[in-house]
Amino acid sequence: MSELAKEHPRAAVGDTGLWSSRVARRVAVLVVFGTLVLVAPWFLDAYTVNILVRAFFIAIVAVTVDILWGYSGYLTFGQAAFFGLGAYTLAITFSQLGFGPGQALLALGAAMVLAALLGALVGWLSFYPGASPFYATIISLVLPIVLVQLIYSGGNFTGASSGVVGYFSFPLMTETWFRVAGISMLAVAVLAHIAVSSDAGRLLRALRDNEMRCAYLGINTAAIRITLLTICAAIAALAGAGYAAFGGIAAPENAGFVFGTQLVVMVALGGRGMLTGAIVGALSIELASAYLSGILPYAWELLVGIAFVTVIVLMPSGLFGLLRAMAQRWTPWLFAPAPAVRLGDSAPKARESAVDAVVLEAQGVARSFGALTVLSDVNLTARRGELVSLVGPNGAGKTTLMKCLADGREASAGDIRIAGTPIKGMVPHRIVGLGLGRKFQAASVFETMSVADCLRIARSGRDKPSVLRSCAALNLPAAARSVVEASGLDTRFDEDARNLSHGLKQALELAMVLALEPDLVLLDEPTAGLTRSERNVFATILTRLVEQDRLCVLIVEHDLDFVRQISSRIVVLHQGKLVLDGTVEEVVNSPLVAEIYSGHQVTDDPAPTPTNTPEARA
Amino acid sequence: MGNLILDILTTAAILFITSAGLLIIFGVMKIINFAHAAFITVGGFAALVAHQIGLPPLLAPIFALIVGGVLGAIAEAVIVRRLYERPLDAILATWGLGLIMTQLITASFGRGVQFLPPPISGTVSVLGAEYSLYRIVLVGVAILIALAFTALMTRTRLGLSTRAVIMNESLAQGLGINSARVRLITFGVGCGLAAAAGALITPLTSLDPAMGLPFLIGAFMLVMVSGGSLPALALACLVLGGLQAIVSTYVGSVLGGLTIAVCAAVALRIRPEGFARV
Amino acid sequence: MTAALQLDNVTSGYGSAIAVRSVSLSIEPGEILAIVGKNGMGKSSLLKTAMGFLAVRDGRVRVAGQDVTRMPPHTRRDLALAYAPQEKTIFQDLTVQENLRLALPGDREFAARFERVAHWFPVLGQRFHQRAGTLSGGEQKMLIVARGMLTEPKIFLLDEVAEGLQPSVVARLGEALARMRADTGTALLVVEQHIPFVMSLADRFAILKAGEIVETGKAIADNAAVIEEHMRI
Amino acid sequence: MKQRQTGILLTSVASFAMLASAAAADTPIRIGVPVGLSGANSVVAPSVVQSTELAIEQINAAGGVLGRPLELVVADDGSGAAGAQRAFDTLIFQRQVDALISMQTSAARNAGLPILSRGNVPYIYTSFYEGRSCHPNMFVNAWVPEQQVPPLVDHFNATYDAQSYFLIGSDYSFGRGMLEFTRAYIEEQGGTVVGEDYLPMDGTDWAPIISNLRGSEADAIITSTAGGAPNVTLTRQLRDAGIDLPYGNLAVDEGTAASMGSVAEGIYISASYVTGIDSDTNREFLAAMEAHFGDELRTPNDLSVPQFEAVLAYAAAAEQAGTTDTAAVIDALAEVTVEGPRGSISMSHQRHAPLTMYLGQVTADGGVEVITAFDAVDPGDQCPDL
Repeated sequence: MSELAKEHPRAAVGDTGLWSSRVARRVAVLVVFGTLVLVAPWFLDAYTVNILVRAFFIAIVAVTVDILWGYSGYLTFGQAAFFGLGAYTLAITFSQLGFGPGQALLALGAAMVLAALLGALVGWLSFYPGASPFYATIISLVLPIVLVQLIYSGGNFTGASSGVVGYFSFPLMTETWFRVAGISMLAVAVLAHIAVSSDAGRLLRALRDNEMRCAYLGINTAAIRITLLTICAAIAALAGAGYAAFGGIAAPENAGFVFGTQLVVMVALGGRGMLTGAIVGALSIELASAYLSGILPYAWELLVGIAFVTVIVLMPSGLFGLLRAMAQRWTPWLFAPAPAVRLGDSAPKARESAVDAVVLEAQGVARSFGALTVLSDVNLTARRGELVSLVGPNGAGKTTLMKCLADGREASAGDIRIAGTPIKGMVPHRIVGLGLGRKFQAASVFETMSVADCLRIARSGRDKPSVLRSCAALNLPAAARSVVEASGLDTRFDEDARNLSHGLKQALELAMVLALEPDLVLLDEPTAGLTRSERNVFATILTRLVEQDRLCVLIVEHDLDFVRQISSRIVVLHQGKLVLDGTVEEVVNSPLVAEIYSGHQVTDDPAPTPTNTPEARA
Repeated sequence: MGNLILDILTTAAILFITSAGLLIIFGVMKIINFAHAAFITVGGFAALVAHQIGLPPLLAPIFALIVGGVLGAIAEAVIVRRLYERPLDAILATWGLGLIMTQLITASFGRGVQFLPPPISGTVSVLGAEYSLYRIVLVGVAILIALAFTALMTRTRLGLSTRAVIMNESLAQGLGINSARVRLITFGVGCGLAAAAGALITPLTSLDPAMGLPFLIGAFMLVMVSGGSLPALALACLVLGGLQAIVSTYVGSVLGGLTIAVCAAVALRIRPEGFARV
Repeated sequence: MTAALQLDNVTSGYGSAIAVRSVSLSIEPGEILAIVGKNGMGKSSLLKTAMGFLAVRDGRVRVAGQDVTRMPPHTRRDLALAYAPQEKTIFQDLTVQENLRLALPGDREFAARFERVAHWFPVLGQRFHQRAGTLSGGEQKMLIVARGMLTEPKIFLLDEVAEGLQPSVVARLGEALARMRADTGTALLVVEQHIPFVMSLADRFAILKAGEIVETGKAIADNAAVIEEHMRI
Repeated sequence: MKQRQTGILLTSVASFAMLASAAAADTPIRIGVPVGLSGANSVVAPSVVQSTELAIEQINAAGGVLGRPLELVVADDGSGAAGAQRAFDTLIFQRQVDALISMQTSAARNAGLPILSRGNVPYIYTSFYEGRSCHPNMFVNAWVPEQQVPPLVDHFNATYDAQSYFLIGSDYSFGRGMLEFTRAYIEEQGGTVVGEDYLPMDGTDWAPIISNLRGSEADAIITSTAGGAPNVTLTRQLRDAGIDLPYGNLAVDEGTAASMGSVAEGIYISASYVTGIDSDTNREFLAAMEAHFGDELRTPNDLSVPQFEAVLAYAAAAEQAGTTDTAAVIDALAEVTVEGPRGSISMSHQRHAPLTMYLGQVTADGGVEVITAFDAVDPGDQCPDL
């Protein structure tokens, strides 16, 4: 242990080397764009400058749409509502209280606070464990519709359908507005870039890729989504306030769902999941519609519709995604390699003194779907340092039992305690917090993320991820680290998980689960589809986890050779009932087991009847 | 009071008629057809065409059903089919499809409001109140659609195959059921029903390229709370439509217009299975 | 003579996982081939591959000489191939009658054909309009087999149909299948762990291990011990 | 203080921009028309563009203004705020027009006003509206509630002895603004409003409102919906429910009435223009439109005719001022009077115009029969500060 630590000293975050060259490159890009924004008004005509000021504000909201949809996978039409809320807050403040520095601060502050509150409310409505993504999207559609209705009903206060107009605003020249809006957009883009490429930002892509896996890594997905929406709502409101301050009007259509859909169209055409794509999409659509919708008022919407459908169906990564893919192919040198991953050890979790404590107690667990009973009256206890194998024919209820142990909302009856805490009604991420780790039957990893990032996500519960920095080091507990090293994953940290072989994916998922430093690990057929040598590696790892790290492992497995090799205890399930719980020898030599597997009806009496030997075996 | 009861019943009927097509597609394919509103509009204009070519008014909804069905099937084959693995993208693609259809309708029929002579007009005395005959007729039509659809699903071969695909698609495939064909037909039927709804409501509304849009949000929310089941949809229409009518009558129509969306959203948050499995 | 079902060097899998590795096998009309092997060795995957549910990465699948490698699963019915999948693969919420009707492309011949099948499984006739989910485990298995027999297939793929059944039911199933083969020359591909069932039925065996066929031939049938070794959990 | 500075700053910026365009004497004077070619106003917009074209052609044929021809520049405002901002930007900054003359929704007009301040050109608004929109550069030559509502209420009062009214509208500025005034006027005349309800602009089901109307025992109905669909659906559903009370519709025009056929029969309307106005100017105007546009002709209406007259007013004002300079033209606009199809129009009253209002009733064939004309109805206090 200590030797390993010496070989891989824990690296300090954000130290020199590659990191700084990447920063330099980005700062250079930023300086170029910043300068462009500052000098552009001298070269552009007044018309284009005016159009672009509005486009910059809209691009800011488009960035928030991209973060919510492209990065975290929440398709939203609702950002328009927050934009509109910001616009109206400013317009109403200025028209009721007049313009002044105090009012301006008040307006901007109120816009952000109101939008954040509304965002939190909408988030609470949209995201809860088990919420359908459709539902969240539909709510995002309802939000602007309700808001616009309220604006319409607001009489003189909101200006009803005519909007709020005729207030005095910041006394800036259009050129100055251009610079303010342009720099604001760049600032938002830079902040967004830092955030999405930070350790915390990685969580968003993880949510998009596999929300279930996140929940079983102990991540409170609903809380993250609500927080993200709250922040994006506040940013959208700021953009809206800027828009209204420049344009001198807050109109219902600034908050309407048509604008909401236009934002999604911009991001989709530009390229979702790429901040530059969102900005390019927003600016180019705004510019093009300014020039073309005047010339082609009838055909413009038709053209946009056709382009939109084509992009969604044929090139989901958008026009900018296409460009980037081409650039990556022809000019790979433009793309800096990610900094090398350094493997380090995490500080070991403080363990309670009790040696080999009981970590799992299940009493009378049952699960039924309507009239169909899948599991009934299962009693099971397991302690640290034990490897319990769960065997039984197909449909015996093994996976259902696993589900009941890992999700407090699953069991229909019975009492389950993990580390002494009853889990009834508890959602998975909280149960994981009690020390449970669950590996699914089909390898469940984050397909579009690198191996290192998958592991970092798994660690995010223990090492609080930074919103600002991205850490090159990867600190893993010994158990996870041994899996990574034994499987050879440590040579493929930069590889996307989707490119891994089946065996490596299984190993990666196991390493992710172990990175949680669990006391109890549930493994559902971890060796299915593995080669013989992969199985052997797996067996060695499991044995070490149990014997050395004193984990409690509960495993569903078909291969009795494998089960024999690794188990300290075997539990047999048959037709939803626990029929046998004993040592390896007891179970392997039980006639009951032979009976179950060779296909005879088992009587309700779970006690093995030695006389009832199947004819075939005679 | 008689008026209120009739308002509730007829509001529920209109909601049911205008959301049944969306429900069928969602129930079978787990896809939300954002082009639903455009198909309602298609139905309205199909009724106009039917009128212009001299079809009797009773046949207008049937004509609309066929036009919408064919267009829907084409849309499935060209666009939707590629997106079953990406249900959120299917939302976007169907939304884009709706935009295109609306623009094409505008280009062919103009932007103005058109007007179709009503097939049935006048009032009838029910529950002590004079009430629009056509609205009463729509209640019957809604019941008819529900019965016809139930019969289609339970009494026909196609319905059996469709239910099989909903319950277990791969098992159905293993038995030789062409689930791609079932999906094509389902999408066609769903769009056809939306179009028929468009033809059915034109006597109450005007005919313009945006006529379907007002029904969209209500239909979305009702389908979400009913979780894809037709009886649940009928119940949701009655309860939420009834609430809308009551709020409109006693509080105001503007708030009434928000009733369905807000109540459905809150209901789903509190009870995620909604009206399904009541 | 054209094989009823032929696999040439077929490799298939789920995502990045390989389930079936270069498997070649061929079943003559009227022949019964049993595939044995432990759980998780790819037996069910082999049947799924033959059905078209698993994408074939390499090799060819032929049904009655016709290449179906790239054809979707539902097209197999028209080639007189029937499939009885593992576990309780019935439509629980449909009636027994509806479950059976779904096996045929139309309802015209249903009554006549059901009469023939009902001879073997009279209980299905008794429970004709009952929800299939209310049937006992054995009855559900009968439904699965009856459903395939109803199509009067040239080749019938059966995945662990005898699992968890009473001996009398198993015997009944075996008898029905043997009779069908004798009457109509149906070839059977049987994946099974139930030793007496498979021993009484099969002409030939193939042993599958980690997705590969390791032994095949009639000889194994004579050596129960070998088979048993490969069938233990 | 700060506010004034802003104004000065913006004015100086804009006039700098304008110096360039005013240079050559024979360059055309550009008239910018932002209009809803798409969106809610797209139905009526073509007729507005046609009447503008005719006005400009007639003026050019007579030698132009200040010896310079007029040039029409049309921009689509999408009938809403965002489109209007683009359209105003395009016209003022890209096409550098000398004046704006537009029939627009209130939302579009409001969205354009801040840009108007920045660009500082004269602006004539030609759509009837809910009143009290004021801007130093803006004139209005169409009616406001003070002009439209009284003839209708007075007539109901006199003819049907209507004391209790039920008001129905679309939930938007015009709908609420009109009915707000109507309620005040009815109460001022001693009547009562027994019900008032609104449906969202895209609402289609008026049943609960109609049920309430039925229970209210009102003597007459006055409605003010959004044009087009809501107007048609409300009228249909009222008729379908067998309601046959005196029915005044503040939002229907001749064209919509004609398209509704028999359903619209008996509806009372109040307008400043109907095609049947018995004057030589109107007959000449209609003949010229007919001759110019032939089959393409969109029937002139209460929105397109003010647009025609507004072009004449701008021409007269520029001639009187002797320049296209904004300040001078604005001063002159308040003084000139033009003879148009609606009669003599002068935007002399707080930037608004006293108008002759016509009370009419829709006939069975969809036409409008004028019942009474009210001369020079005063727009009331619209912009007391200007």
